[in-house]
Amino acid sequence: MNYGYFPGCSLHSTAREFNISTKAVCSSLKINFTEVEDWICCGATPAHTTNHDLGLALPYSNLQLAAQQGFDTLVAPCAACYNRLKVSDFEIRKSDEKKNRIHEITEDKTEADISILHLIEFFKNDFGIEEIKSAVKNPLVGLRVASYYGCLLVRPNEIVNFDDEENPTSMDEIVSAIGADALDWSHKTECCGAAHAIPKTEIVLQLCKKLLQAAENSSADCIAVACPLCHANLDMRQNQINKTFGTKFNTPILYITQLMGLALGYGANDLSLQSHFVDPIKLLTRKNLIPQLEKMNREN
Amino acid sequence: MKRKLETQITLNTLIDSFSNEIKTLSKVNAYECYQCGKCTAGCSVGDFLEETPNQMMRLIQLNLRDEALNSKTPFLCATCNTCTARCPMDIDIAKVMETIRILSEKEKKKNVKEVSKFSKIFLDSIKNHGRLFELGLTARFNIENKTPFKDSELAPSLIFKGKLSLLPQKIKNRKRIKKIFDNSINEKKGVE
Amino acid sequence: MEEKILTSQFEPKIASFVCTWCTYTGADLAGTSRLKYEPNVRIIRLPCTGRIDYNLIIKAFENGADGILVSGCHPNDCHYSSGNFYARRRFIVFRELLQFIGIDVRRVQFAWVSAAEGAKWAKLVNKFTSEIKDLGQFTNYQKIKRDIFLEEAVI
Amino acid sequence: MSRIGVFVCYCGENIGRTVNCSEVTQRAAKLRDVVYSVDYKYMCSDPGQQIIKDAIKKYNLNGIVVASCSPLMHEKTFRHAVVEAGLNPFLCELANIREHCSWVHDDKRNATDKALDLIRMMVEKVKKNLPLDTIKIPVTRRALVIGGGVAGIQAALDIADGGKEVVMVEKSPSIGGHMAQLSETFPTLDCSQCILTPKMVDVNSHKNIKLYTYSEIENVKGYIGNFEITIRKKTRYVDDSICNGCGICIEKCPQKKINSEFNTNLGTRKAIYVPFPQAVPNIPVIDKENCTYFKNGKCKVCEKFCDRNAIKFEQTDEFIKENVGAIVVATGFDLYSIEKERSDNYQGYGEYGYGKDPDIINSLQFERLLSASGPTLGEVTRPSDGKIPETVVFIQCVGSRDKSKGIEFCSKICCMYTAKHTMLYKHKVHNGKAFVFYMDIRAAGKNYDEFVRRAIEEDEAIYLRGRVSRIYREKDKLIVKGADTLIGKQVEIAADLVVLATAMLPQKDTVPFAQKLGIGYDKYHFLSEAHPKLKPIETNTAGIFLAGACQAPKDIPEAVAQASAAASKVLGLCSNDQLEREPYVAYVNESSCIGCEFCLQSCTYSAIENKSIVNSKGELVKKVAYVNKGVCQGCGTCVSICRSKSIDLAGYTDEQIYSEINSMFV
Ligand SMILES: Cc1cc2nc3c(=O)[nH]c(=O)nc-3n(C[C@H](O)[C@H](O)[C@H](O)COP(=O)(O)OP(=O)(O)OC[C@H]3O[C@@H](n4cnc5c(N)ncnc54)[C@H](O)[C@@H]3O)c2cc1C
Ligand SMILES: Cc1cc2nc3c(=O)[nH]c(=O)nc-3n(C[C@H](O)[C@H](O)[C@H](O)COP(=O)(O)OP(=O)(O)OC[C@H]3O[C@@H](n4cnc5c(N)ncnc54)[C@H](O)[C@@H]3O)c2cc1C
Ligand code: SF4
Ligand code: SF4
Ligand code: SF4
Ligand code: SF4
Ligand code: SF4
Ligand code: SF4
Ligand code: SF4
Ligand code: SF4
Repeated sequence: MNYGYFPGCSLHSTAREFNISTKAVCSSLKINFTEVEDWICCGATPAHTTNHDLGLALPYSNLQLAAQQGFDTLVAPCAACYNRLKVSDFEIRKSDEKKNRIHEITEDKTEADISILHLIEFFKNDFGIEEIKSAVKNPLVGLRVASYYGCLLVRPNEIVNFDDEENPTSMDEIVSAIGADALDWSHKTECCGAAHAIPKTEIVLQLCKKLLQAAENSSADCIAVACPLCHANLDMRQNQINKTFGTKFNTPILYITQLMGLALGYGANDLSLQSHFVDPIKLLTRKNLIPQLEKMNREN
Repeated sequence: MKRKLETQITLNTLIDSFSNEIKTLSKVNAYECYQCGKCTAGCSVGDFLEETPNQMMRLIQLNLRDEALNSKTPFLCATCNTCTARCPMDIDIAKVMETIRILSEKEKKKNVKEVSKFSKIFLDSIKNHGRLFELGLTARFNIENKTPFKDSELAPSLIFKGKLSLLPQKIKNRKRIKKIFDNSINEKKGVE
Repeated sequence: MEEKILTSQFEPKIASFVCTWCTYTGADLAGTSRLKYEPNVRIIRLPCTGRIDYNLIIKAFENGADGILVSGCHPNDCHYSSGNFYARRRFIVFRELLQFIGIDVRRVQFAWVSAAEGAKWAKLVNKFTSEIKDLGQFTNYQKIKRDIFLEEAVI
Repeated sequence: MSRIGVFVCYCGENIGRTVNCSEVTQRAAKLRDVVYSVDYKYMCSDPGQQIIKDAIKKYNLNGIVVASCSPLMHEKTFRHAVVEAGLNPFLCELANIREHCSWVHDDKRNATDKALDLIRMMVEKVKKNLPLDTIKIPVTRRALVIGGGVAGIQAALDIADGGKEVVMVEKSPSIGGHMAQLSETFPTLDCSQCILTPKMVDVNSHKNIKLYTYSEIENVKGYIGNFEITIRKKTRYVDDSICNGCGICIEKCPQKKINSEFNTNLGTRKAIYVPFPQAVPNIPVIDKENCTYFKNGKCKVCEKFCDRNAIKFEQTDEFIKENVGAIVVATGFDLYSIEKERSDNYQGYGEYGYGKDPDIINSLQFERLLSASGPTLGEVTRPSDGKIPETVVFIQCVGSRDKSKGIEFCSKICCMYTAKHTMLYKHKVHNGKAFVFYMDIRAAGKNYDEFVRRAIEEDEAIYLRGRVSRIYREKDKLIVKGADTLIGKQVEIAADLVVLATAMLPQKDTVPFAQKLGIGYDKYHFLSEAHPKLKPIETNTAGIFLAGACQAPKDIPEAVAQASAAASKVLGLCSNDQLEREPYVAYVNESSCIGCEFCLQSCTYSAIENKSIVNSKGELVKKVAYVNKGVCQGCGTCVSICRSKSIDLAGYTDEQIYSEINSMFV
């Protein structure tokens, strides 16, 4: 299989560490992804809420690019990109009329018959949980992780359906595979407010407060995410949340790939752990989970 | 309830135009909704709404087009799809929200200007660069929204952490994105 | 003068196959209610529209019918629970066959008339009679018969 | 040689006003094979009938056409008259010149011509009529009742009291069904077991009832009046002819941590058990799956202590044959389960946790918590920690009225039992608060709405109009996220216990069961009645009747009413030695039948079977279709299906109908 990699805008900026840790994990697990060249933004929420066609054409154009570059599968680590790519693919496969219209818009007649995977889906279905387990060098014993899926990985189930929409478990399986405790908590799929972060910050603050509260109730040490938007809302705004609601949350938010990276033997710098607003390093040090040797065994 | 209570509406023109319009645009037959309220019950932004999702469905059933297009709800909707996922009648409410929002935007109805502005600036940004330029987006939004210092405490550390680049990333084939925008938005048919 | 033209007008011959439980009873009701309708229809009573084998219809055409009206119980009301569905399904196939052999499908009509719908029956007969009047006499059956060996036209 | 008589009726003025009857009579006389034609003012009057009778004898008629009113009105009358004159009744036909002619036309000429056409058609038809005999079917005057819930019990008792023998087959170890599990019952709140137990005992002791529990229907053969049933008596490992129900075996059995089905898994039972103390019959059964002896060959404690030697580890399934004339199906319902992995096609409720949280229970579990004989002896406590719940949230329509879960119907009883639950809960937990999420309240029975009002007004249940989107645990509480659409707000309740009014579904194994009996079922697999309004008790298969919740969601009053109705149908059937049926049934021409079986598939009543034709040496010559006259209803669908024209319908043969068509237009 020829995997194309679609990082999306955030992974080149606010979610750099997601990109870095994904690459680290892939290199350790000998996974070969090639970034699609000259990809464009998937349009996120603003596109489809402004114009149906635009919301379909932007992601589809990327699928066409990927097809032209010879990929048969596209892996997206960002849940938002993944969701938009899937929706676009779904709608266009469903109707030839739609397909013609989108072909008109992109002025490109390339048939994009490409399967789209989220990174977690890739790990679970293509790579294998057992394989991850056997590659672990530094099991994250004693780390209590609340896996947070949010909306875009699991809904609408008709379109994105690699996991259960009400009680997804694939990220938890990875968390268990790397030796940490996967917590069954209540807010796995609640919404963080997503794109409202900038225009309607108050909404995001409130929704994230509830999420953090729920994680705290389940006595989670940290929250694992697979979406830059979720990460930004929970990590960057945690301080604002504390100020607004008088709470005292101090819950590190980690990309699932960062946790995997730790388990595979990478150090804090390799995974850019220092770039979070809520510092995870203290927690990880306290639990003795950061590999002593930077770049230990990295090449095997 | 914050909103002024209008105790009476006149349903003298009960033509199905609006419900039909929604049906064509979003493939949703509003009359399948039996007003159970499950969408409202699970709505992520429920605390912030005036009209609840089931009330939006009701407005369509009663063909109250103006009321629906002037509602803030579709703009506050976080497109989380919770309502759609759980609707016992399999109605795609999120899609309905999106459709109303597009109609409202097109007809310049009352709406939530921050959300609307944000979308515009966001799209402008990707139209210009092909990819999102987050610093530019935030700065322009704050200026246009007249909240210049919003989130300003976050910016320095973002830049420091290397998470916010000072210059936009640009793609090579900028024509491609421009075409997509022009062809989809300038199309006379509009929404669909 | 006018009268004369009217009476000398073409009077279609219409054969009607109906089930005993719904339409026959409905036609009885039209009578008990003294509703008036065109006298062109001759009814054949059957237990159920499911009994209608389309050779019967061909046979009626062969005997000079200009139009044929088939009517039974409404869906789900069939006395035998699903005979009318069978009839309906067969009728769809039959229409195609009619078309194939060159009979105008408008000459065969399928309807639902319940035991309570006397008025519907009267209206149906009138409407169908006038439609067949418009279509005119069915003269080319013999020609069609010559063209196609119909004996085996079984459905 | 046909000798037809035509009798034209004026019906006073009714026909005579529009149809020129004397002209018709004269013209009819000229029709081929008509040897006598006469008119009269009122044909159905005694003198009118006498004219027919006399003419039959005088002119030696062998076919009669009465041109009069609709056959639906007087066919019986004239056929009766014909019989009195010694002719077969089916050689008489009516030409409907009143309802279909004189009453609907004004123009005399047209009406008169049409009347003659109608007569001509009937003359031609009657020539092809054959003398037919009404069909007589012997009746085995006993009945089978399948299912021992309240519906089956009622039907069995009514039939038995009517003096006919009943065989009752119940698949579980005891009769009683779901009603035995209930606490108190709406709308009167009387104790379920108090009103049911005496009836259960009656069933067991009634001289006309033969009870097979822990038994299932293996096979059904035959047709109305003559069914042959094979019953599989499942292995109990306890000889019911010896056991006296002392219970010492149960007391001594060391295997005691098995979930009790009767207590909806809220309590436990032993490996040898009776489902509940009042079980009928009070004979234990060994649960092979959980018995130590069956698992590892050691134990037999029960056997040791049974001083009557009733324990029989070597027992096997027994097959028993019974002959009955009628069957009442009363197999009841199942509750929708919100589990994720379901055996049927329905989806579970992920948003309510897929049944993982012990404090989210279903309505039947709550009944057991309320029941004085239940696992908590009637104390309402939470399954998780035994705490008395102070806030209970009830959610209605769980599974019901939910297209996305594949169940669009209303389960009909849950509105009522939920109101009951709030009341009983309040009566037990005085400081408790009950909240109910509902969409509509359907309480349309006698005294039902008053009952619901009482729950709201007197027992202070708070009814919230809306559905619940999600339930999740937060420490000690269950957070219920719902909406009240009346105020247009989200509502969040921190509950101690959540009770789901889950949908009423048919029994899981209904499809193979229905196929065994040859009766219909709907898309949800509820068993189908023959007609929703006029034959709500009958199935499409003659002689098989329905009672209770196997047909559709029903409460006890309805289940009992239908059961009594079914019993009266059975008693009606069994009051004759023989059944008489009109002879309009299909028959097969075995020489031309090619055995294609198209007709078999087309018959809704499964009246057609295969028949093997063998030669004198006993070798199979061919297979042909065979119509079971007892079962055929005479619709004629098979006739129009048969490609080799080998099946025909008496009374409506091809020949008869072609004769009508051929003579329709002159
Ligand atoms: C929670 C709850 C509360 C209720 N409260 C009330 C109330 O307060 N008042 C009221 O009027 N109604 C109430 N009902 C409804 C009541 O339980 C039913 O109306 C009644 O039990 C229906 O009786 P039945 O005999 O039709 O079916 P069931 O009680 O289901 O009995 C069917 C019997 O048939 C047996 N069976 C099934 N299949 C076979 C087979 N293939 N072969 C042999 N035997 C078979 C079963 O084992 C069972 O014994 C309540 C129902 C529920 C779920
Ligand atoms: C507007 C309306 C619409 C309806 N639509 C439907 C529908 O769509 N589907 C449906 O299933 N049901 C429908 N129903 C209900 C249906 O009409 C009743 O269920 C049904 O008619 C009840 O039948 P019955 O024989 O019990 O009573 P009735 O029909 O009332 O018959 C009682 C008979 O007893 C006679 N009688 C009364 N007192 C005496 C006496 N002292 N001595 C002698 N004779 C007496 C009366 O004259 C009458 O003929 C409808 C009802 C209404 C009002
Ligand atoms: S959940 Fe569906 S049916 Fe219920 S109110 Fe919302 S849209 Fe209507
Ligand atoms: S999609 Fe919008 S309306 Fe639906 S639940 Fe989410 S926020 Fe509410
Ligand atoms: S037989 Fe019929 S038509 Fe003749 S008098 Fe009697 S009711 Fe009237
Ligand atoms: S043999 Fe089985 S049933 Fe008997 S006492 Fe032992 S475990 Fe119980
Ligand atoms: S009876 Fe009431 S609770 Fe039950 S499905 Fe119908 S409306 Fe819902
Ligand atoms: S009284 Fe009639 S209309 Fe009113 S709720 Fe009851 S059944 Fe419905
Ligand atoms: S006439 Fe109807 S009921 Fe009788 S065998 Fe044929 S199809 Fe079956
Ligand atoms: S359809 Fe005709 S030929 Fe075929 S089995 Fe039936 S009777 Fe025989």
